Amino acid sequence: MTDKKYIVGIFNDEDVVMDAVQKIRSKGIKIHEVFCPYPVHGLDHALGYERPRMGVPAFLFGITGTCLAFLLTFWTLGIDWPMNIGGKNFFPFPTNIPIVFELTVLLAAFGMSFTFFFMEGLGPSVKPIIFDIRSTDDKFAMAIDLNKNTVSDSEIKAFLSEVGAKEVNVKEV
Amino acid sequence: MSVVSPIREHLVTGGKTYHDVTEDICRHVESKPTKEWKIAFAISVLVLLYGGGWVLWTWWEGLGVWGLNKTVGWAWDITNFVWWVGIGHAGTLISAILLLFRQKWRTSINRAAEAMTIFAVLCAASFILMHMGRPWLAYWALPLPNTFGSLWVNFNSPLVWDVFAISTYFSVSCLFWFIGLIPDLATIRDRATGIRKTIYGALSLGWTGGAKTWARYEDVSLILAGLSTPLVLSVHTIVSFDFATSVIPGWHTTIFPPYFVAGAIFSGFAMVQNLMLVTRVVYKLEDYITLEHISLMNKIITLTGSIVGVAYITEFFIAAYSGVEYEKYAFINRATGPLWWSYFGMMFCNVMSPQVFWFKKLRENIVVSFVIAVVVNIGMWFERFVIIVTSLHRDYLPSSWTYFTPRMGDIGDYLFSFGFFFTCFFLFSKFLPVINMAEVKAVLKSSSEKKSNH
Amino acid sequence: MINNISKKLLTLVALVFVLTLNTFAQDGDAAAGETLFKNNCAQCHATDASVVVGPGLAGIEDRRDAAWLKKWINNPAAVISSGDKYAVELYEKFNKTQMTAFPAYGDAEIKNILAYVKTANAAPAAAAPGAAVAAPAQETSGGKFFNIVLVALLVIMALVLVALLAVLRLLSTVAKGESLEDVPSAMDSLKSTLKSLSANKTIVTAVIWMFVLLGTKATLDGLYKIGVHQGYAPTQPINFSHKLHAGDMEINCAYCHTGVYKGKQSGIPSSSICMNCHNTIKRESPEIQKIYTAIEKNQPIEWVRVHNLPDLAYFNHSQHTNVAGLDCENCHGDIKNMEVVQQRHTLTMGWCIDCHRKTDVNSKGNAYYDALLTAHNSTSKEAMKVEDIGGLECAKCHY
Amino acid sequence: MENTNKRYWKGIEELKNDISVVKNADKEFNLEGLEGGTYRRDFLKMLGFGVAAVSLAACNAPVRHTIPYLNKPEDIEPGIPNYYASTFAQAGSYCSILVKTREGRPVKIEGNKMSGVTKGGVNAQVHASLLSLYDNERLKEPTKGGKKITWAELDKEVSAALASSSNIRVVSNTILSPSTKSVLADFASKYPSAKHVTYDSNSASALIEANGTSFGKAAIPSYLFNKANVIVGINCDFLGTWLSPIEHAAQWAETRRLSSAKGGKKTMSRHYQFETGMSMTGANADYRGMFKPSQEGVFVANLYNRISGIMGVGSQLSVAKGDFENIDKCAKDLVAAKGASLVVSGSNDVSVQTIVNGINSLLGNLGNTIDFGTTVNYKQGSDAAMNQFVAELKSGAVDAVIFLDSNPVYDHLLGADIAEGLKKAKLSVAIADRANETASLCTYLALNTHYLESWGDASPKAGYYSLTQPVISNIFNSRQGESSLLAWAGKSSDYQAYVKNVWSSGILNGKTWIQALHDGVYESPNTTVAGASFSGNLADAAAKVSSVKSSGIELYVFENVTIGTGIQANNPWLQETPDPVSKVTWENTAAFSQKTAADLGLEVGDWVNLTIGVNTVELPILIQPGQANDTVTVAMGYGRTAAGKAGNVGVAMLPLLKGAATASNLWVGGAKIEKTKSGYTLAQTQTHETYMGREAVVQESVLSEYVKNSKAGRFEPMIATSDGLKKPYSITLWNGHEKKNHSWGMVIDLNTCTGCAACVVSCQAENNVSVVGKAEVARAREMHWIRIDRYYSSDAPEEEGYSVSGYKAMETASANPEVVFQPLMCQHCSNAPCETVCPVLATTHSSEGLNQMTYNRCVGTRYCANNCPYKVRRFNWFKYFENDNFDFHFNNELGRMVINPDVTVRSRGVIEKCSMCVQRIQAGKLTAKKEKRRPVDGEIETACSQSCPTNAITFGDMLDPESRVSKLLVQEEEGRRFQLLEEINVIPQVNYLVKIRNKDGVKKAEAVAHTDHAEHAGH
Repeated sequence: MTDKKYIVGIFNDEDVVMDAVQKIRSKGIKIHEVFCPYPVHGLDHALGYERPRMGVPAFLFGITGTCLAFLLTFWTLGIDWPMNIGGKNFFPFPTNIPIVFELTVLLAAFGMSFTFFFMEGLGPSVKPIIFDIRSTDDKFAMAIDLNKNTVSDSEIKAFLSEVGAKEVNVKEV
Repeated sequence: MSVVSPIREHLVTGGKTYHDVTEDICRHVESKPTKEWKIAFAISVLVLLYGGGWVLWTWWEGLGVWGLNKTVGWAWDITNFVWWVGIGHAGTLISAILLLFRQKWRTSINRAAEAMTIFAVLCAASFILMHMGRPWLAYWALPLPNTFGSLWVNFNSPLVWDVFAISTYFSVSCLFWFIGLIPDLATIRDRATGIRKTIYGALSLGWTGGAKTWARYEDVSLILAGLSTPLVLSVHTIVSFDFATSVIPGWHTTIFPPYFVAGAIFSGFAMVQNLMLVTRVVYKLEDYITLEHISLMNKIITLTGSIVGVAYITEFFIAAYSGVEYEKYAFINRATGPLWWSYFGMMFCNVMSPQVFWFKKLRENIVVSFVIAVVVNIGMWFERFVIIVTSLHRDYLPSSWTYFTPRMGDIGDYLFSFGFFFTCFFLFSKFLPVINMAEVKAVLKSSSEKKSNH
Repeated sequence: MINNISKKLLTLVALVFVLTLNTFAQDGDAAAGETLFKNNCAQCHATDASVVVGPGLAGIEDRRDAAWLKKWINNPAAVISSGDKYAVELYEKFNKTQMTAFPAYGDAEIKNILAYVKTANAAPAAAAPGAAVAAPAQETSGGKFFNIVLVALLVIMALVLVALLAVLRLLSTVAKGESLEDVPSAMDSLKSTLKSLSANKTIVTAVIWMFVLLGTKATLDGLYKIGVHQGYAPTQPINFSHKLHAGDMEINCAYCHTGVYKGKQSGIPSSSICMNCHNTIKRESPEIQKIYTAIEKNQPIEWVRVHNLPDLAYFNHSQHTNVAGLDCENCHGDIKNMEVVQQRHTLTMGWCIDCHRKTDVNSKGNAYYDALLTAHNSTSKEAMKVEDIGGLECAKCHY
Repeated sequence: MENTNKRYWKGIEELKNDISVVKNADKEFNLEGLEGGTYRRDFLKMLGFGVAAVSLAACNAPVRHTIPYLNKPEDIEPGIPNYYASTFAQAGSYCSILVKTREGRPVKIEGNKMSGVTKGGVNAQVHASLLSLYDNERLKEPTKGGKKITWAELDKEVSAALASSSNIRVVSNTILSPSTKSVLADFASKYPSAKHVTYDSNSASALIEANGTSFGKAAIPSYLFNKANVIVGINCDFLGTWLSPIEHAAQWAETRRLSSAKGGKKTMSRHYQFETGMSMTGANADYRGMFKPSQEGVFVANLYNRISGIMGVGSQLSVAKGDFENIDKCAKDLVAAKGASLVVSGSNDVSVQTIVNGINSLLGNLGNTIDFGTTVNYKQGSDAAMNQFVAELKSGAVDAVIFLDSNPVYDHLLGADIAEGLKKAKLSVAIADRANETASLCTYLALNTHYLESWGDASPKAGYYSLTQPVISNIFNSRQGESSLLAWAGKSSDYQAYVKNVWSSGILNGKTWIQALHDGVYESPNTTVAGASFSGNLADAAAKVSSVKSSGIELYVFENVTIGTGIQANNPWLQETPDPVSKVTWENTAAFSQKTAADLGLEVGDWVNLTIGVNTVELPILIQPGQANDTVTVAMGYGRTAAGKAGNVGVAMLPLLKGAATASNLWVGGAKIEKTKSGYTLAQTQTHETYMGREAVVQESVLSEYVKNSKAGRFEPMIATSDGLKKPYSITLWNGHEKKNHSWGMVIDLNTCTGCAACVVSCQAENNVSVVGKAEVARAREMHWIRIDRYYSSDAPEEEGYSVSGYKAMETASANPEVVFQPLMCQHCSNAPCETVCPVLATTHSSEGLNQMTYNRCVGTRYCANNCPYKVRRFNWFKYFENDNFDFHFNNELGRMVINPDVTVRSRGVIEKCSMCVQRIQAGKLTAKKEKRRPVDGEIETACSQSCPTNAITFGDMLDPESRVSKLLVQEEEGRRFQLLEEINVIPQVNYLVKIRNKDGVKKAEAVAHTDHAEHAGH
């Protein structure tokens, strides 16, 4: 829609990218994102991203699951319709542990995953902006948003080649 | 960052580049199916249809087409169920536990193993349905509000725990598998055109592989692995509760949870071994699934096989030590009663046969590995049969003691699950990448021969 | 609130009623008489002076003495043939229809009936206000009304929202300094508002979610109705009106449904029961002719069952009518006002269970429950409900 | 208040009314539901609201019609049962019964407690006779040469033919009915050449004859088992089939009942049984011996000699001294119990019976335990008369023959001769309910009614009378035999009036007919016990028994408890009821002892050719512990060819005996055995024979121990805990649930249970239990809710204990084992393992102690059945009704009339089990509530407890201190009371009482169990 202009540097190797990121950032150039075919450890740190804390939603959803499961078992057999089943108490606590455990895991796993999808804007109908199609194969693509940088585009291009980019392209979206 | 022990063989051989990996693996998804695939698929579908006929007949006529009787209320049905659930353990276990332990060699096999898990769990679930007298009412096992005054379910029943455990395990496994697939699906999407691009595009959820996404993705994977690990252990624990919480001598045993889990890992790895060896040959993935992988798998098989062996012996000891007459008889009857052959089959296949892997030569022999893996799976089937049938057929009151003889219905329904499993597996291997490309690429640099090439 | 007040009023009225009853029922048990009367006499006699089939019974004691009445009730044919003047006149007056004999009735029964006739003639004056007060409380169609109000409110709120948005937009354009001339017409502004609304992702999502939720609810409601035949009112082979018989004529249900206090089934009356009255009344009616045809052809009438319970549920009428003392209306609805019988309740298991949870056990004066009641009262302050004595257990109905 | 108690006939007016109702009976078949009655046979329609229902929901529910009576009879209220007193009298078997009817159809037979003979007991055959009423294979019309004929024509033709006959015979089994005899007399007065020939398939002719020669009284006396301290049965199944088993069982049980209360009865009779095969009576004996049938006479003579030897009275008979197990002990005990002992023999050999008479006379039993004051009529057949008839028939001397409800072609030894001779008779008429083996050879078949459709009476014993009244109008175009005979005799065929007349004139001594009809019985017994003096020729008898020669394997044919002589063979209930001893259903077997089988090279699952002379039959074998060596025992009553689909099973044995000198005594020597095939699975309901030394299962002791310690034989497990040994019931995780209202429970006395299976059939009838057929029983899928476990003792050597070889040894029963019968139904555990595991709450516990099974909630996982330690839960593997694969009574409209409308017919795929007759409990409670009172003990009875001839099963409310069950529990609390598998702490509502045998010492096997179990720990 709005004509945004990105400079995309293509790298071949994860170590080179890592170096380049550090150098570019030290220059004060803001990197939009680096796209990799596989997870490169430390890259997020190099890019200055916060530590991903997916454990938080997992815990929250998990706790919800625990409570739900406990309420479900307690309410149905303990309150709504208590029955004498094999001479046990109306609400025999130990026998409900498996249910509580399973529902905890279920909600934690799904809650966290869907939170992840939501945070990353992933979904079946999402049309992604692909800066370089090879970034899912064997290349590392570093995208720099020109609008967000004061440095001129030619300068960035040159600097990119300098830090090891095999190709430097311009992508308008 | 990652430390690889120097003596370890390379995880990927053949000097692959990142692009080679993509090519090797996507090729099978993108090209027309091979003749071998077609033949194998056709056979699976035939078996599925034949077995499906028996399943329909079972539903139409009633469970009398099986060989069960008043005393032996479960036999092949639950044996198959537990067997499939056990097999279904390997996938998530490989992915989750090995991920937690940072065992990088898992990368080549976890995708296929997870897929297998899902199909095996589906097969197991089909037996939950099939073994019911009135399967069309299976949804009554779920706590849904209803017009019966809202009559709930019995949360005391291990079968309800099963329902929760299996469905949770299935959904979480699917999720785990799917999340692992997303980057690879994006790879395929970026190579594809037309309708395939749309489909793989939708499936990949618009994945781009940004560093931030990767970071969160890794975190999600790790936590999922963390959640799946107790889950995977809980599933077979709960399945074992079906027996352990009962009063039947031979079932009523506290040793069951660990024993079942070990058995599940055992049979699961054996099944993964089987499928991996087949895939390796058919898809020519020798560079990804190396002898090192096979050897490692065999070691685990030997270990878990020995664990179940110890469990078998422990059971006898406990039975003798307990002084409970019924318990003692149940175990003597297992080994010497009318169903002694199943006990012998179990002992031979599960405890004896994996011991050949103490020899390196045999451990790294593909044919031997394959044969032993098959034998182990047969043995694990017998183990469940022994536990279920020999315990039931002679329990407390001798007046009710009977014998169990399978009928065609039992066999047909078992065949159905095989047909279903292999049909699903072949479809998977055709339409989805059988090896996790992103993960393999991630370990390529640090552990392949090419690491010093740039 | 209303309910409470009406309840209190009702108790008051009932008290007055009982008191008056007691004053009148000196020489006979009117309550016992009422049962006897409703089950056996009411089909032909009214308690007042009006004629049903036979003469009204108001003031009967003044007309005839007890000895004569006993003779007559026990064997009317004998009295007529004995040439008793009053009897013969009566016989002639009522088209030579002879009253059914009740040979088993002794003095006690007859006294009871007479006591009842007396009280019944005295009672209406006292009972009337009670009924008038009680009526409105029962007739609350509140549920429906609230729904309408709710929908109306929602519509109004939506309109207000749209108007507000339009105003906002107008204001914002003004704020931007554009001349008022450029302001689009109201219609256009509405259009653009709608457009912007449809473009707003949150609103679209909300709308979709709303539809999904409503759809789910509709589906679930639909699923709940499977096998439920509430409102089922089939056409019967004979156009029988319960309103006329049970309502207007006040015939006791048990007169026709003979089993209702005795056994599992209430029973559909055999043609012979119809003939007790229709021997003389409305013989010419085409509907009643159907009964005659059935008898002539020796072919029973095939009624359509309205209230169907599945075979797997065991329901016993006498447990509910006789032991629990429930009125027929509890389950069958306001049968006295139904021309065609309709299934008023869902008759689902949930409905049964609900009632068993709420209903107090009719333990008064029933020695069966004595020990249970004592045990219950020692641990609970609540009244003993059916569920407290195992009324929710499976094998109470399913075996 | 409406009286909802049991109703009996009140008057003749009501009776008439009733007949008009039941006239509609055949109409009922077409109607969906009379009076909207929920006939619960259509349960499958209501499979529940499943996925299928979702798709069906779119359509409208089917319209259900409700059809009222056109003219409702006064005393029939739909949904409320009526009870009528009647009598079962079939070929000399007798039982006074009450028939429960619903909406005009009989649905259950119960015992009539007013009868002084059967005292409310009913046996399996009587229970099952209800189903015979609804036998779809009964003929629908009278026939001539197999073609339909009207009654008018038949009467005309038969009367004409009779008039022109000069030698008429009426052949029947024993007739107990005075009225029928009167009819026969009337018939004979019209046709003076007519003679009545009576025979019995299992004849007691020799007994009558011997009594004639021994005592001058050619009749059968009453045997007073209850007065005997020592009972000796010699090939005499007096608890199962002999003369009057219901009566004998009750008397026998009286002597076996014990009380652990202080000062309670601690004596019991000692029962010896000497026999060839293992009979039900033998299985209940304290001491048992075996002999080959050829040695029967020698055995009796030896017993005589020993008794006379000990007593020093009488002369020794000249017979070779034989050595029989337990014979000396028996003689000693008999002598010690002089005057209070009883020796009975089922032999049909005059010499044997004469010697038995001699023994009883020697012991002074006549007038004490043998009562000639009240003679019995159960067997009146005369072998001589029958043989003469057959000879005459064969020679063509008989012009006309009428078979009155008898089938000699099948069930008489000379059946083949009769079949041949029938061709020579000018007129042959069968009064039968189907074209059976005899009737199909007769020209005319005058279709007989079932006894539940008939009038009649019976006099089982002198001074005891009872009435039979119809409880349903004739379902088919049939006419009862007596009416036919009367019609042919030119009299009014109104048999009801006839019976009334006979009773009014000759029987009812002042009592009203109505009262008799209401009670069902009229009794004016002779209360003085009369003896007789013995004057038999013992020397001659001894000579005769010594001369019996035999060789090789001897075949012995016996009458079993379920099928009997085969009259009711086409009765699926009876066919599926397991034989009390062998537990075989649906066929007869060749029983061999283990040793003989081994000698012949036979194994379980084999079939053999059994050859006598030129006749050969092929039979599956049964290895029967307690069988005499070198003998083979086979049941009669099977191998019918014209009984119907269910009845034509097994092999007919009587033809094999034909021609043998000993045939009348049902045995023959020189049998050749040849194995034909193997690998066959017998349709047995129990395949494991021993109880593997499991003390928690079978608890028994001997009287001498019991007298010392009333807890003798009790196995009291203790659980080792950190606080020391504890009783299992004292250890629990849970608080438990209090029973406030009722606590339904049972006490089952193993001492008086004879294993007769009356409860099994009663339960089947009450609870609509499906019949599954031979193939399914062989697959161990029978559906019975109550079973009677039968265990044999084993000779496992003590020193092997619980080792592998010890267990193997325990699996083999002794050659002459002790037997235990243990009725087992759902134990209604308070801590029920089945309830915990059901995922859908289909089985839960009631506040009255019942384990409730809700069929319509069940999804059929069978987990409960697996987890039931007693294995009492039954799964519906198939749909057992309206299914051509299970072509029994549930597969036809008529057969389904037997369904109890208060009990659901279970669909396929659900579990079912004993409900403790919850429908009866609910009905009983409702009656009490309506009458504003608590239920009275005895008012509510389960089907099994109600039918038990020996009252071994007591049912009641354990919270009611006045109930019999509570009193029994109090009495036996510190005595014989035990619960099965106490150590698993399921706390059943069903209690058992330890079996006490009147034996001198403890058996070895038990001793093993005791020592090894001293330190028993639970899990």
